[in-house]
Amino acid sequence: MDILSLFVVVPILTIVGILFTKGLKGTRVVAAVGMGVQLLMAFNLLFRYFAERRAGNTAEMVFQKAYTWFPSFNIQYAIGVDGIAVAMILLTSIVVFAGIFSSWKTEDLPREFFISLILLASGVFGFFISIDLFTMFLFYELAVIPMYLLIGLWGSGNKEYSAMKLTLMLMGGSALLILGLLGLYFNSAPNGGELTFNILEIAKVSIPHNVQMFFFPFLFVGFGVLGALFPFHTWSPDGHASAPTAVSMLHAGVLMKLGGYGCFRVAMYLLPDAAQQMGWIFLILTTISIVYGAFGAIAQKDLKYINAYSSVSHCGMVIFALLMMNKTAMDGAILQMISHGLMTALFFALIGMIYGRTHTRNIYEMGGLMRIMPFIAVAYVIAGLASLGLPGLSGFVAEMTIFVGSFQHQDVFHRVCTILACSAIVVTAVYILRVVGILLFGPVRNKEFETLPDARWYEKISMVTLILAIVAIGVAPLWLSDMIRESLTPIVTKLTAAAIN
Amino acid sequence: MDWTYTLAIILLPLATFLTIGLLDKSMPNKLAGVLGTASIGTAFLLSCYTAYQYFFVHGMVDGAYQKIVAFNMEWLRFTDTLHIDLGVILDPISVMMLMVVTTVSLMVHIYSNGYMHGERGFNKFFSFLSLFSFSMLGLVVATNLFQMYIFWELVGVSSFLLIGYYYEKPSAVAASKKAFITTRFADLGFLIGILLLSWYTGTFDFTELTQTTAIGGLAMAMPMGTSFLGLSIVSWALILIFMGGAGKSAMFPLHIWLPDAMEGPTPVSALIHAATMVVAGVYLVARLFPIYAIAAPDALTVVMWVGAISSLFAAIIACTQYDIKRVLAFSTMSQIGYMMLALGVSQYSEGSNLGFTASMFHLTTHAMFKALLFLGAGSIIHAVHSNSMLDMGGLRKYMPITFVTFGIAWLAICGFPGLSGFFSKDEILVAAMQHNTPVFIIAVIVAGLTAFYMSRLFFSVFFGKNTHYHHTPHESPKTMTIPLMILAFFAVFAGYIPFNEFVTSTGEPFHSHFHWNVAIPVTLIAFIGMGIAFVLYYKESEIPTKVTKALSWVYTTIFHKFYIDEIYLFVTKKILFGIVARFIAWFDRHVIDATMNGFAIVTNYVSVSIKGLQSGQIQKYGLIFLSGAIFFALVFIYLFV
Amino acid sequence: MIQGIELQHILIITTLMFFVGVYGFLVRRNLITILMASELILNSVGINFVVFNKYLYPTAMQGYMFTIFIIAIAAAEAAVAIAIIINVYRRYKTINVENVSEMKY
Amino acid sequence: MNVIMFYILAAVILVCSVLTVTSRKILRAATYLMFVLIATAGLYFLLQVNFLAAVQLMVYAGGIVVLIIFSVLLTSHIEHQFELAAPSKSIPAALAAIAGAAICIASILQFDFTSRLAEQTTSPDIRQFGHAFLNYGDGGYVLPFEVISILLLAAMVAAIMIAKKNKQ
Repeated sequence: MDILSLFVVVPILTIVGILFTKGLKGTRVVAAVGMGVQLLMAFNLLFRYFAERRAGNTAEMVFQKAYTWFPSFNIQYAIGVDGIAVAMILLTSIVVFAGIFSSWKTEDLPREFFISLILLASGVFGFFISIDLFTMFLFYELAVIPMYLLIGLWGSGNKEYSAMKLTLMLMGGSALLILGLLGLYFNSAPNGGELTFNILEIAKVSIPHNVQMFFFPFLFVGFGVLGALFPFHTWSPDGHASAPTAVSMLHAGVLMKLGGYGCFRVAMYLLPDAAQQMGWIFLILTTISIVYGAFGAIAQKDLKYINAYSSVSHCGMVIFALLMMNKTAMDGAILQMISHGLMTALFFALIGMIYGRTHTRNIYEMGGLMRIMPFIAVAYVIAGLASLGLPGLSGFVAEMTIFVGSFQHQDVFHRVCTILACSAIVVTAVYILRVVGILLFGPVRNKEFETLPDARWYEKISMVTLILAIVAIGVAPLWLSDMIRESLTPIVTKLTAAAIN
Repeated sequence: MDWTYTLAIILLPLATFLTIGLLDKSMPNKLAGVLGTASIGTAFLLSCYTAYQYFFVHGMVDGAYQKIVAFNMEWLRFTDTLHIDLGVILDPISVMMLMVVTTVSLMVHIYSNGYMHGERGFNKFFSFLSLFSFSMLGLVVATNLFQMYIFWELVGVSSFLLIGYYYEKPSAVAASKKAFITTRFADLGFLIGILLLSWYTGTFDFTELTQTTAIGGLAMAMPMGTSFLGLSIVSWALILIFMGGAGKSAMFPLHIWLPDAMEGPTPVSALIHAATMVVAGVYLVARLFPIYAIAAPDALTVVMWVGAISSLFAAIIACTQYDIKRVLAFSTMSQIGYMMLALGVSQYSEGSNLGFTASMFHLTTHAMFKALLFLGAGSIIHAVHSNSMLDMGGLRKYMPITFVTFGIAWLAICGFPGLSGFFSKDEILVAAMQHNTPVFIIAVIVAGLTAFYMSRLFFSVFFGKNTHYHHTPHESPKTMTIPLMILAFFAVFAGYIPFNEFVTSTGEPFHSHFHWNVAIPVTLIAFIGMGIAFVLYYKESEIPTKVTKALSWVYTTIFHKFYIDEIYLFVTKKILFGIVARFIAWFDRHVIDATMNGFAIVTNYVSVSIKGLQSGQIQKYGLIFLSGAIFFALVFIYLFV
Repeated sequence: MIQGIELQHILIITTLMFFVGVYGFLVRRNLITILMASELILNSVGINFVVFNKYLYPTAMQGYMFTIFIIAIAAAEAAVAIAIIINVYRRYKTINVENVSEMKY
Repeated sequence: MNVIMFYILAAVILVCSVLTVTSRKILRAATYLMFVLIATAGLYFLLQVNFLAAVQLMVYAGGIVVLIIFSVLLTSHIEHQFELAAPSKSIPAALAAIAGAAICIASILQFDFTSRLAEQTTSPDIRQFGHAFLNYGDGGYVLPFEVISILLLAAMVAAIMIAKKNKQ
């Protein structure tokens, strides 16, 4: 078995293992072990990747494998990773691992819950290892569909509505996406020859200009919906608010990244001319996203809504930076994906813990949690500081790379957008500090909360895993940044060539 | 010569922060205090050693003190030329700042052992203090703009954490929030400034940026082209960078956070909001001084006027405040304005760079006497359990050591001849006089006002009415009085350090002599200010009340700090967060989300309305089928045949 | 061939019979009467087959055979239909089509 | 004679058809249906297709109608009178039926059959039917025959299965 397919196989084996367990206790142990193995494998992959690169392998993707599974349309199970995919796999395995521990106490239908959760995770892993568009899409759908069940069954509040809304909007995105993918497929051999879904093969040909212009919006918006691109972001607040903790973590932490990843790996890489020409439209939308999400977060009362809007702002930053189409900005975009994935997962984990204790998410009903549950409160402050871009935590690295990169764009329009986007860091500080001030500091508002317990050991595992990752990236970003930067070369080269045309 | 040991100065507090912070409750309070103090003490000794090595052993090369990069490490790469390094730079101003920061920090650490005794978050306090020391030292030794920005943010956050130390007090939480957000807003300017400057010059590195050529120009090509509102790009970049500095240094109009920041424990106010962090803005301008002076004189003019206005503005407000710490806070703002002003009137060229040296000189002496004032105030508050000057009076009898040390600091800040403040203030005034008359006049007025409000504070606290106290105030413990005495020593003698020998903008020493023609009149003005205060406040009298009554609306306006806070609050709370944010939240739910829901509703509606056709009744199907068949039969038979 | 009767006449008769059946099919509410109406339709078609065969291609057999098959299928259909009707009746106590609408939507 | 016979049969077919679909008593409707089917058999006799006529009489008139009457007796009250069809239902249906009939008849009248009429006529006897049924060569129907047989069998089984009372 090759090293990459294991990332799909291990979750499936875990699911099979879970099928043989009974009750919550066995189930969660199997899930934790499975995802622990997954995490170790991700680190192993990272080292193997470095070793491979150090050995002088300069291929765009390493560990490539391809098996045709549907010959008549030349659909392959083609896998391979570059530095970006490795980074995303690492992110995913960390978030999933933490997610398992934050749902340690899922009382109803634990088996089904963990199965759906891990199924979702395997979809995400599969997405990141695929280099065949169709297989990629398949895994993408595999990741989206369990979400409906997870929110609809284990959610809270207006869960049916939210689950339906989320699924329908994402499916709408998928519909655009499949159109775009087929468009790519049927134009993958403009000079004759066999049609292909393989990204690397398609990247070699130059797709006719009018075709690019036609299909780019489909692909970009299709992935953008998942990446919470304004104005297709409204599934995010409702969906997050209703989703159970681990699902929010996984969804905001990883699934939303699929959107950004797809945007550059598929839409921009394969259709560079169109990306150069139509980029400005989306740049305006993302600039709006950034500022709008940040302001939207200020006026919210519900913790999850605050975080959902903040995700809109941060994910807007990802696509914003991608559209700057230079290496530094795109490097920043991917760092931002990882950084946001970690910190938003931490946020949702913490919100879940707080909600599990106080049974409210309204910040005005709580207060002074710092004294009652110091561990959780400190973790919340750390997450908040990461979110507002404090140096030494991952957010700073990502945001600064984005800003410096975006500023490399000489054009006045891009610069103005950059400055507007920069201003979001102030607004971010406002809403983070507002929550921290109301929720954690101040006197204890509700006397019943005085006796609430602090974090349990499994919650601590979940928090510490994420905090360690955030700090690790924040303190020593160079290896990650360089790994991503180097892998961006083919994409940026294509985009630059398109700009000259 | 190997300078890598300087790294330890910065890393020691970091290690302390991590140790105390992670162990937190499992560490005895005493140990935490000792550990924190010991580590900063070691850093202090190392700084002394570094200063000695730098100034006396290494000495001058080519007649000037050179910049030494003691350590540099690539931390994050943006492009081929732009990368963030973390390193240690040694030059006169950074060595000077190392000394200032470690000295004050050490004093504050010792003092806090007594002041914070028995607080619940004692360990937390010490870990935050170490975090702050680490960040501030990192800022001081930054080799490049971005490293400075990094530590700039870190000092901001440590300031936030320390102001909000009493996190259960809503006013402290609000103050910490305000401080952070205001400085964050200023940092936005700083960041954009960095982006602009680095884009045109292609580097963040201070050494490269401020490298000068033999003929007195900059080695680096600066974007001098006019860009916007008649100022060159580099001017704009530097004005934006200065905006960051103004935010941290509480310059008008970004000063609003500083008075509120006094909610923090008093040692914090002494360390962060008097001696070190707030002068970061001055230090930043000093760091980039060659660019300001050579490439962007417009920006330097901005610095000068902002400094002058701030110093006057704050001095006026300070005259009306009753909270002892707030008076000191406004005084800090006023004195930092002085330093900015001094930088603003300086030039890079030889002979006219007195302002730069004066500014750095004043920075040092001010750090000493202002830290002393704050620590003294802390001692008083510790004894009286109140911040308000109205609750104090006649304290000289109860707290002799505090009285004496506070008195020394008072005389120093008023510019009493022979004490440190006298010398540094004099240099600033001379520099201002040589350069710009209106600014000089403002500076003189501020000197008089300073003498007045400080004397007002001093007299009404230690003399004045004999207040009746619930608990008889008593002198503070040794841990608190010893730092006071040490700082008093510095406050007296720091003025005798020959700054012009060591710290100059070019690195080359110059000769300066004392200007009696400025010193004498200004000292007289200061005496007048002290005299008025003596008359009004030495004994309890009715005159102050009468004066305030006579100037009622002027007084109220000043007392409310010219309503600047209210204007800010209106713009941010009411307009931005109230109207704009709410509107966006509403818009999102009711327009955008409603549109998305609208699609769903329309789909639903369509499906409901065509559902009737699918009635499940075979006869209806039959009828429709038949009608369809007839229709097509008609069409095919009579239209196409 | 019936002497003296034109093909058209027979066809008109069967057409009328067919549409009377259709009318019954559309209007009747009782399942059994609907079944009867469909028998009318089938029958009219059967006649048509025979008549065409007889008048136009007398040597061929297809029309007759078709009619025989129609009759056979009609028989099968009637058997199954009546079985269903009886079942429906058991369940709903009525065989009125408008009342049996559980399969709707 | 034939002509008179034909018009009598045609009149019976039309009148009884109409009565079948309009009669308000179900047993009467079934009876009218039987008359239609018998008249159809008569028509086949007139056309000299005797075998077919016999089949029609046996299967249709004899079998199906009896089946229908049985089910009527099982499910309905004989005395029960149907209410008249609602005009909202009957008028569109009648219009559609009339329109359909009009189109068909118009087409029939327009079409030129005379030139296609066969010169001589023969009437198939039962022997020919037998050959045709069991012949697998050209013009043989053994396959449809078997299919129909199986269909009938299946229908019988299905009818029994469906009509059987569920064990409850």
